[in-house]
Amino acid sequence: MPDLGKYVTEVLLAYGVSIAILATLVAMSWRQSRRVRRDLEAAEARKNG
Amino acid sequence: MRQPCYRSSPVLSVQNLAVARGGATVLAGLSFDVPAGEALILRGPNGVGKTTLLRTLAGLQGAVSGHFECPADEGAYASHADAVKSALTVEENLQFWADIYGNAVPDMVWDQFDIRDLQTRIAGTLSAGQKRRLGLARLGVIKRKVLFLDEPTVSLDGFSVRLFADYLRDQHLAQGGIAIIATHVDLDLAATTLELEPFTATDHQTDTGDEAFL
Amino acid sequence: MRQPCYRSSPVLSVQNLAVARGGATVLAGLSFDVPAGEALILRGPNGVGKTTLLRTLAGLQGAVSGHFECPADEGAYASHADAVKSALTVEENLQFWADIYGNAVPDMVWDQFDIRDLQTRIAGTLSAGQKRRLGLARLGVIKRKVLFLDEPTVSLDGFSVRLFADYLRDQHLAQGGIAIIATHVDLDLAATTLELEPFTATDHQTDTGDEAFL
Amino acid sequence: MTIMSMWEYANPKRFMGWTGHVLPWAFGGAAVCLTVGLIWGFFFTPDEMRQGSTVKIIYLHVPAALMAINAWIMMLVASLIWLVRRHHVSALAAKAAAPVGVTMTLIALATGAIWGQPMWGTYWAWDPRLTSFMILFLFYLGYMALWAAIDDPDMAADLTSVLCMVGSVFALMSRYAVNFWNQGLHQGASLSLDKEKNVADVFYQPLLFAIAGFVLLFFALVLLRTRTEIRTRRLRALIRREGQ
Amino acid sequence: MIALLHRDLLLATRAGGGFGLGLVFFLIVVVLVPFGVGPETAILSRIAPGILWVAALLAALLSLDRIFALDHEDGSLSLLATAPIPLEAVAVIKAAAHWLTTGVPLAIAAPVLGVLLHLDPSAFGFVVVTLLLGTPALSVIGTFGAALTVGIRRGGLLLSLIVLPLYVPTLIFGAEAVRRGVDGQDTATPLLMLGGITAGAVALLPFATAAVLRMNLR
Amino acid sequence: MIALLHRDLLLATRAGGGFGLGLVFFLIVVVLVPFGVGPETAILSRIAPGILWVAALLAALLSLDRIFALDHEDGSLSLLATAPIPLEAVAVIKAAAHWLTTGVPLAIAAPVLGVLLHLDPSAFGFVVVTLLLGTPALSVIGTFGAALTVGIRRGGLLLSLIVLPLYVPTLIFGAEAVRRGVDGQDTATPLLMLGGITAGAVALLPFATAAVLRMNLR
Ligand code: HEM
Ligand SMILES: Nc1ncnc2c1ncn2[C@@H]1O[C@H](COP(=O)(O)OP(=O)(O)OP(=O)(O)O)[C@@H](O)[C@H]1O
Ligand SMILES: Nc1ncnc2c1ncn2[C@@H]1O[C@H](COP(=O)(O)OP(=O)(O)OP(=O)(O)O)[C@@H](O)[C@H]1O
Ligand SMILES: [Mg+2]
Ligand SMILES: [Mg+2]
Repeated sequence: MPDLGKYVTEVLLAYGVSIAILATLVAMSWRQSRRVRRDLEAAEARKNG
Repeated sequence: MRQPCYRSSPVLSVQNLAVARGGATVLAGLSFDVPAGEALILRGPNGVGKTTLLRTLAGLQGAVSGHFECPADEGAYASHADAVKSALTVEENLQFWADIYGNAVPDMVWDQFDIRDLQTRIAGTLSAGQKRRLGLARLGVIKRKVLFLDEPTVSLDGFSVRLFADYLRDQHLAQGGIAIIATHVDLDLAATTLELEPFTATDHQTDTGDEAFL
Repeated sequence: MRQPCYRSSPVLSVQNLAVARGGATVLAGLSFDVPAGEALILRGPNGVGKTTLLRTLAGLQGAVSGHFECPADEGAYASHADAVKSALTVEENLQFWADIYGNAVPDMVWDQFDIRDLQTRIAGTLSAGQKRRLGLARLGVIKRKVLFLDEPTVSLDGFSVRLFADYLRDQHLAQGGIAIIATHVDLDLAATTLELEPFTATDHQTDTGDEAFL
Repeated sequence: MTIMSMWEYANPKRFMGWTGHVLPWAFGGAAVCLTVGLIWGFFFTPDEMRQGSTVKIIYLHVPAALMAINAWIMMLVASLIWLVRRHHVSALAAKAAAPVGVTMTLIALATGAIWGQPMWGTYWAWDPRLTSFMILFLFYLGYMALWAAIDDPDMAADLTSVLCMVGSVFALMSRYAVNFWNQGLHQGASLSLDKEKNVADVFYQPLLFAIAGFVLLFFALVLLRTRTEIRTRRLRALIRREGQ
Repeated sequence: MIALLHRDLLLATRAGGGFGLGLVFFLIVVVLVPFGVGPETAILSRIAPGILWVAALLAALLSLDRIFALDHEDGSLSLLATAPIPLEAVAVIKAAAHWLTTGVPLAIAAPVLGVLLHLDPSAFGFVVVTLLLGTPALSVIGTFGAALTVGIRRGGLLLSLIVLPLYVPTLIFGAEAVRRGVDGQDTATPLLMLGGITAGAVALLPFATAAVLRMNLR
Repeated sequence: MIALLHRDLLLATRAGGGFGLGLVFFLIVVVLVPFGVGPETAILSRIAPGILWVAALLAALLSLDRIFALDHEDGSLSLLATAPIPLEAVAVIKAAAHWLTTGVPLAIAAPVLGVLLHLDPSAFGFVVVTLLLGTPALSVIGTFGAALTVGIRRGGLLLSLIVLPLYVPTLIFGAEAVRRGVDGQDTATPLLMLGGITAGAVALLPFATAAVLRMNLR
């Protein structure tokens, strides 16, 4: 851990907030992708089978 | 001058009723009885006052004079508008009315009103006639004994009209219900017809709120 | 894929047309000609695609495939909605459409559509059928040769229906006009009837915007 | 040999094909670059003399700000392609990029605000650059709300495309207006070619990695989300067929 | 009754239902004010509590016409009036749905937007508390106004005109409480008044609303 | 074409047509701000130009959804689209009608309301001039937004969200010109910019509006 001096909160907060927002976006995109993919596969199976 | 609806056996009885629209009396001197299990068809040219009469009987507006009795808490009104929420699905629309009236959605409505295929469709994407069928299906859900129907078959195709007539005859009336129906088409119901034109209000009956100023 | 309307003698000619609603093709393989002075009645159950077809022909939406020819600048569409402004009087409503089309309001419309008595009434106070008559009277004002009518007689009483049929037969068609009419009731016109149900789009015709994804 | 036009790749099926292969690499590259850039920046760069350790925020703030603008530009190009050539994939790519762009805007705003407290003594100032970002944020919100409000996907694509184009013009005008309205506190562009004014190399190199990471992450997310949109459309079409 | 609340919340959160848009309007007003007034921190922070309250009030106002108008247009309202639930309950539920979809989000968002206006940090708590205390009154009063204008097509602006004067006391006490809080003065009186207005409005206005609805449906 | 303008003005001035309500909304916002901000003359007069412009903008905004929505609902819009006048002309006429019923009254009323906010007397002229110069842009931009959202039921708030960012340059230059005028600074640049925005918007946006209308009617 580097010495962040008197700005510990600010720097950590900035990193924390940004990474949290990015992670949320990635997670949401991924979950949505998986859900749609599953639904689509089910629909294809119904169509073909 | 809201007329009270007394609790009694489902019989609708109207005595010397006069109804007004936009400050002018349109119909006067109406008297009729509709016993349980019977329907009454209201006929008359456009603008004679059918909608006005139905709204009065349904308790949505007051009568000018005369009075009527109908079973308390048993009336249901179906107007030109369908009361269908475009953003909800067909099923959610019916479920809402079922909840409001404390019923469940009976399974038979899906076939009775030919909307089983549409069950999960967003109501906003229905065609005119399909939306109308959904609007009518509400009647099958809320199970009221006295129906006031204002041109219920507008936009319906022949098959759907027959389907609806069947519902009225075999389900609603057969179970002792009452229906007052304003319509211009032939519904193929064994029902009395009331021609409204003779009851058009004459000049000296034509004033309501304004009578103080005359 | 808006289809052009070529200028020619008033004849409507449709070749192998397919039309879509909400991203799904509802009717396909339609071909018909309507010569000047004739009417075509569209029939079919609710949801078959009558409204969709009329909107396509009136140029309000694009066709999926096929094409049609109709006299340029001669089409007029009358939908479920009446395009009546509640805040204007009956006369002002008609005058507006006359101005837009650069005509005068012909005196005969007042009788032809039985609205002479209503001339100075605020349109918002009309009954359902009276409003409909006003909506139809617009057709007599704008004098277009090709009419696309979507259930024009909804809410009209028997007398008004006959009056409107008379207008179509004796005025519009007699002067070489064309009318395509979607309706569930019998209009008593000498007209060809086109049953739309056989043209319902089958599976492999069913995609429009989505075809890229199949 | 036939020369394949670039539009061939925009065919949904083809698009699903090649993106399927590219996607893992894009995500992998993004992860590598972000890890290198952020760890290098966070752990192995010195403090700046005036800003102290807050300078480390630059590795998040600047890439996010860059991508926020670039995402909008990408949406503009994709909208134009849709309007001119009607390639469904480009419309869906524009739709897919908006949430990513708005997230980037949000990160730039959040890190900037957090940075502003120690540097300027306030979380927010109506500085031109900050203000234009706020306006950009509003444009993103309006754009996404319009997509969400329209049912017919092709019509939604048409309308949002026009909004994107008109909005871009007004965003530029707002930028100019805001400059006129208030001259600000914010740093000038430090990535300019003028070496003198640039940030020192120690900060510069990890920053480049972080920027590359954000670019790749943006690319990967847009691909992923576009794939989801394409699948949604196909699912819609299939369900409609079943209904018949 | 729960069904009605459930449906209204469902409709609000469906596409095009308008949930969150009140919030966005709030954001936009707060952003526009500096463009108009100029960017000076001192002035902005001085007027921040007032602007936040006025903006919240306008945001609440603009979503009022959805309360009854949609139900009126598609005929649901006539049917609800003849359904076996009292119109008073309908009025309460409608106001509750409006508060949940507008008032609560506004109160939560206010501190964030306060940052944009350089709101004094000590005021954040007061803004949230006064908004939470005051917005129920805004919803109930607004529901009454919506019921008054329900028969009028596109009555939105008329509705604003009728409702805004009714909002004045709530606004005065709400903004005053925040300003006193910032200045370290006594806030008990304005907070009490604010609570009193809300309590009174919630207890009494639904009866007026129901009465007005009955008249309008006649 | 004159017929359309005539009808729209007629509809606006008929009962329930909404003429004058924009004005009243303007009045109300201006009255509310002192309740929120507090009664100190110095602050009020300092923020008066900005508040007047923001209020005018909100008042213009709120009447936007009437521009096309009513015609869409009753089917007139489809008929206008198939009538023998170009949709571009419809767009221009609609914007003109909106300006005549909203922008002009606002510009005329602004000085009167300025008194309530202790607006500097030297600023009155500037307020009127900038509003007259800027409100046509607000109407034209708003018409575009209204065309975008015409198919969306109760799209009013969405419309605000879309239109407000587009209003930013107009607002900035308008309010800035007034403020500079009061301070005795050079007002030529902001006035020129304001005129430029209006001219550009009036010349180009109707085409976008017509295109969007066509898409929406499809
Ligand atoms: C909410 C507040 C802020 C926003 C929206 C914001 C936005 C931006 C934007 C748009 C850029 C442009 C990137 C580019 O053009 O290259 C940027 C760069 C930058 N910002 Fe901020 N900023 C904010 C606050 C701050 C603060 C408080 C600081 C530090 C005191 C800061 C320092 C920088 C630096 C050093 C750059 C890099 C300049 C460059 O390389 O171009 N920013 N910011
Ligand atoms: N927005 C939409 N999304 C999906 N499907 C739709 C949409 N609008 C209409 N449909 C469907 O398209 C079909 C054709 O509708 P259309 O309105 O043309 O029928 P119609 O023949 O006019 O029926 P009606 O006699 O009931 O008026 C119907 O099955 C309808 O359910
Ligand atoms: N607001 C009003 N002001 C004045 N007169 C009105 C108003 N509303 C309706 N009317 C008139 O009252 C009469 C009765 O209208 P009502 O709607 O009851 O007729 P209806 O029998 O239902 O006709 P339709 O068959 O056309 O639906 C009509 O002549 C109508 O013109
Ligand atoms: Mg009627
Ligand atoms: Mg139809």
